[in-house]
Amino acid sequence: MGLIDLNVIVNTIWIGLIYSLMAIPLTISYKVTRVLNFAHTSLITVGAYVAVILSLVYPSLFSNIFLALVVSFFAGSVVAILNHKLVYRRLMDKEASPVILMIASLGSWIFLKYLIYSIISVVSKAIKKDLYFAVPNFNYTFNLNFLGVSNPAFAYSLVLGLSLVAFTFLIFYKTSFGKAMRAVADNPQLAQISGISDESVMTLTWLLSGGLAAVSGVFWAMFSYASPEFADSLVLQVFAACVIGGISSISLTIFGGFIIAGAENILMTILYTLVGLDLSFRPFLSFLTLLIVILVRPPAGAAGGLPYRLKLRRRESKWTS
Amino acid sequence: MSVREGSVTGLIGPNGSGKTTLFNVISGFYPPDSGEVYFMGNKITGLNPNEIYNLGVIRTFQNPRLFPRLTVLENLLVAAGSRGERVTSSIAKRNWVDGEAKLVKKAYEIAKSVGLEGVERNIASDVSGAHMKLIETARSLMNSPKVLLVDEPAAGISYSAAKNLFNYLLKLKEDYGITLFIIEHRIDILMDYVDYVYVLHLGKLLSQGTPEEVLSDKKVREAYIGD
Amino acid sequence: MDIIGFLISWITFFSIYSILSISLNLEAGYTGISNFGKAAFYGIGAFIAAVVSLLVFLTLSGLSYPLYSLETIVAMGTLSKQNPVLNIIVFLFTLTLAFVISGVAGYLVSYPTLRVGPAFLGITVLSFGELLRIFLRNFQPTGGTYGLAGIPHPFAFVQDPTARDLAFMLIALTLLIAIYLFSERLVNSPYGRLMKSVREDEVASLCLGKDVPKIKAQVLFIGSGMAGIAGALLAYYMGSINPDIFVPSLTFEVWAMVIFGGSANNKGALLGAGVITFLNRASVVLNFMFQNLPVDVNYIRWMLVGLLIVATLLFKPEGLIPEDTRSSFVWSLFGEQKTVSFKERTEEVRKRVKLYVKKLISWFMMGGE
Amino acid sequence: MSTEAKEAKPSGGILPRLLAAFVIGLILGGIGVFAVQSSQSSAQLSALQNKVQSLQATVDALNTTKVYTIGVSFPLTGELSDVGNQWKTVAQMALNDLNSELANENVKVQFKLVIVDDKTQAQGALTAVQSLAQQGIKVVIGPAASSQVKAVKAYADANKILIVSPSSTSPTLAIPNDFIIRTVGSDAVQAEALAKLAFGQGARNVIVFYRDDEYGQAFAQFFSNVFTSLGGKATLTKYATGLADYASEVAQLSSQVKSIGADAVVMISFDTDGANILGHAKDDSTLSSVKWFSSEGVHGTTQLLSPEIATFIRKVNLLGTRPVFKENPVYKDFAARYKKLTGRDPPVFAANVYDSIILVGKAILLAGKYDGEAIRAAMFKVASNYYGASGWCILNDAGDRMYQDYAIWTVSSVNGTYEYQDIGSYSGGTITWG
Repeated sequence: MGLIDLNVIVNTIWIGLIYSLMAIPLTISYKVTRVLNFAHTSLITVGAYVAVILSLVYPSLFSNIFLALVVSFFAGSVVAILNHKLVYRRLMDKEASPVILMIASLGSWIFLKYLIYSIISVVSKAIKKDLYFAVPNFNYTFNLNFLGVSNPAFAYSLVLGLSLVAFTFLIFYKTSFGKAMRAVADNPQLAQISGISDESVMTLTWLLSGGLAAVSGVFWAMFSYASPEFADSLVLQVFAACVIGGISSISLTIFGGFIIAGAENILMTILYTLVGLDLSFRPFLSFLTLLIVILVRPPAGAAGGLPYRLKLRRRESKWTS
Repeated sequence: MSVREGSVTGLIGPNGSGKTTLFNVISGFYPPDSGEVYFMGNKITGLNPNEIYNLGVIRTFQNPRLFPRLTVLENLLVAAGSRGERVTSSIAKRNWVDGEAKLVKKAYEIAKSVGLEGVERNIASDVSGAHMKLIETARSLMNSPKVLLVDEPAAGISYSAAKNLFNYLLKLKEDYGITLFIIEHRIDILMDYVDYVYVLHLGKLLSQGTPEEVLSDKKVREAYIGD
Repeated sequence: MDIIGFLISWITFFSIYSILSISLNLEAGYTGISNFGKAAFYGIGAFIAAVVSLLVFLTLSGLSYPLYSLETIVAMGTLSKQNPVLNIIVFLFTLTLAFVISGVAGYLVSYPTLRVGPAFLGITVLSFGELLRIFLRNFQPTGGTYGLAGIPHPFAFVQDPTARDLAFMLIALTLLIAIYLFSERLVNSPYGRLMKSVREDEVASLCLGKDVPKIKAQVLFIGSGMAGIAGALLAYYMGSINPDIFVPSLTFEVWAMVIFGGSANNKGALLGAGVITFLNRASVVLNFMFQNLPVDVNYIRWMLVGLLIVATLLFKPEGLIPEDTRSSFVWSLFGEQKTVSFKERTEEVRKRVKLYVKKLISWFMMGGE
Repeated sequence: MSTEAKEAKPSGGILPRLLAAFVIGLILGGIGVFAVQSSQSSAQLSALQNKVQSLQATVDALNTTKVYTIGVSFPLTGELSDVGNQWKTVAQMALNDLNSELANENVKVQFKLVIVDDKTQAQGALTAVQSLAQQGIKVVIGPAASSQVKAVKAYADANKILIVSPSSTSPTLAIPNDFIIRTVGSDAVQAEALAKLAFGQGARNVIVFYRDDEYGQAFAQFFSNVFTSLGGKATLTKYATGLADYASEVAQLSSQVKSIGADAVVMISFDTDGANILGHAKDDSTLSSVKWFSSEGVHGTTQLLSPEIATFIRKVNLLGTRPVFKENPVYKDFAARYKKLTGRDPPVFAANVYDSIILVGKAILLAGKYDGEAIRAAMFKVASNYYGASGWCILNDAGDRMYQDYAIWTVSSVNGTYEYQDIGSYSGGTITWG
């Protein structure tokens, strides 16, 4: 393929995979708990930093990716569950509306963000290493040659990432916990009646989604680097991926992740080589894609109120007239 | 099928026979798969619900769609459509105060007569289910309708309450010449009031005629015993 | 410390943010339009003000520098002090222009409300804002990443800086009051009832003969227009703007203000804006009190802001001043507005204060032991 | 639970009222104070001030140590948080040096820093500077980005707060007699140096890959002007700032290098983005086969010393320019101490931050009184004969650094480990190696 460079394709796959991994937990937690969780970004950052710091401080032990992944998974889960128990649960008990929950998550996002800042400022003083821009110190024991591109980090991300996605699907569709989650997601009251404890399901959900978010952060650190801000500058793309998936279906969310990654890489390349569009328009393209997807084909659950959905065409003509 | 002006027409049929769907189609809620809807000679198929409403064809919902966080009174007033509902005129109070006062008085009267006395000031989500039904009906009367599509007004309210609700509806019909088109499960009550009845079954028109004819029709019996 | 200076700068920003939060409150709080693109309309207003005012001044004095160039900034330094009348006229003109153009933008953006449901409108409008921002970054005529500087302050001719800022503060405050009164009128009129009905159940509202899309479009027009005014004020106050001021996080801040203060309640919007802007500024005192801590005091500051939001919501899930449906004008018609006489109010407040003081004292006692 | 909420309701109403009362009180109080103050006639006021000053003088006479506070507005969070936090350390270093020096010469004056975070935002910078000024501070070091400096300019000029930015290089801020002093030279000269360097290294058809902000835009523009005048061909390609990663940009870059057959890439970046770009470029065969040149932005980041990137740098022989005076002992000493303290090389503009603080301190001493205008005047005097970590700090009449020599830096291996090295210098328009 003359037009599209191989690196572009690799980037698309790699970034798309990471976007999906970041977006899936957001979708899951929203589906089950109805919280549009802004603190999600903090979870991602926490995960990335736990892995990075451990691999820098105890290289003997945590230069092993799997160990680092496991630890940061649980770190993320703990933070998420604490956040749920201390904030969301109490608000839900007070019958707070979803928007209130969202703003609360905004609050805990701000808090966690600067907590992370404080922690890494202290740690980086202590270990005399720059943590504001840090790459994990993993040793990659195996490598695979993909499309003639051999990059161990990519190999690891691909294998581990895909297996994680599979693992999520397994949990979500094959285990009783997954069934319970979906039941609560579809209809909390009914689930309650049928004896599924709302609270335990939510806790487990946070455990899962918090952990996944954290792990996705580690993947990002492997791909690029960890900084206190990277998750914030990714959050809009991640939200976009979720929205394309209608914040309801996992597979569609993955699709959305790759769509966004594709827009940022492949579409960018095409426009750049054909039209000479400036590279600084890259974020522009991802949002443009999102808008087009939403407006042309409203994803499941995103469609408008009943009368509009039923009478789209005529309504538009009315509108333009 | 047609509804004569000034008549009280009943629409009965077992569950799932498409009564409410018919109302939805008439009130512009769903587009019809086939066929047309005419109102006073001109076609209203495919108009928007709000346009049809403003023509005077007003429907109520089987399970009430109130505005939960508004008061009962406000729920009624929204339906009335006062002058102050235009941005421009809403700013200057004098534009709408008098009209508003009238409407409030009217709202109180209607509330009183349908048996909502004393709850006008409550938040709509706090009142009982029976009251919600009544609000739903009362709301439809606020904007002096021409045709009233009433969807199970008596469901879930006491016999006596249902009785005088129907009496009131009839009185309205006499006073303002409203045409009534009523879905009702409680045929026992309904039959005393309607002067023409349609029976739907599985989306098909099963039978029609005066109450006596319909009740004596055995197809109807089968249908009802059938389910 | 300089109390007056603090108050002037704070009240100016308070006014700007309150205008934003009130406008968002009209959209989100009363009509249920989750507008996450506030920053965009804010930005449109700011850029309209900057571009138009600069263009007017340059063309009137027959200069034709690019708007962002050094020459322009230097030239504006002198030009802005020459003709008081011109300054004021341009200021007022651009304010109106900002209102109209941002409003129209809002009206057009209301198109997606037909296609996507409430849940997804937010991200749609947000991405619209981002598109606009990235475009402006790359659009050289309006400065691109250089942004625009040398925007003529309406009172540039006033010598004493304090007086100048005070004058500007008063203007901003006046606009805020006007906008506040306007929206109070709006939401307590039948139109306000209509907005609420759309928020509660847009389908039912439609079936009661209300043209829901039109209402939404109108509200977005008004709200965005207000945001535009706020943007223009910001541009004139800072004297320079660039696209990166108008990032989504700004929108989130305004949202926090509204919900924190209590949505569907203009007083709440005011309070929210007041508290959060006040915290952002006043908390700098901490930097003076605590030097070289192990953790940077700035981080602690921002953490406290986050904590406060969460804590307040836990303490009052419906915001500081919750919505009060019965305060609507209708009740006064039949003398049924549940107003307590001023005396009772004060009495009540006094009791509460007493109670709180008692609590506080006892709490300190506990702490002392 | 819900009942709880209901119970909470009545008691809840108080908080807003208290707050509202508080706010109103503040406003009224403020207005009152203002009224009182303005009501006094200026004569009385000045008389009072004179009295105060004389008293102050007597107080000074009783040799009590006088403490001046210097404000600092740094990006401790946000896009530039990485450098911001390192500058913080540098600032502390400078402060200690200044104070100890004063103590040795037993001058009864000490300085104190108040560092406020501006979140790398324009509005944040304005808030920070205003809050500092309202605490009676007349000199503020920072903010970092030109957009931020612009945001505070109007306020600073009006209220005579001296802004000393160590890193704002935008040409649109070279404004005479305003209250903004920039202790960093315009990039015009550095661009010239880089252009001559690139041309001298045999590059003829280069791609200028620059960050899309004022710094990058100006630098790239200057560079291409000089480079084309030298007879080379420069293609400008900008990338968006504030992204989390630049892999796709790098991919584009490599395809562009292929398509136009460029023989060199000139990277005008800051630190994190620059390091990230090199990190991805190292995996790209095309980009590994062309020459690389860089501005000062990425100099000092630890990532460039990591074996993978360092080998890449050696392979493409990346050469960069950075503002530093040749054979500058002060800088060497400073760099060594910084490395000892933090275990890494000083980041971009660290020397300028250091000198800014020393300069401001000396200027305040010279001015003798803590007043924006006086300090501004003194700054020019002090700077005119001060040779600091960043060399001669002489300011031109726009309040920007007038002279700047540049070093040519690269990363090379010194007995096993990789280190930054200056292998040449540029001064007076000519490059001298070694």
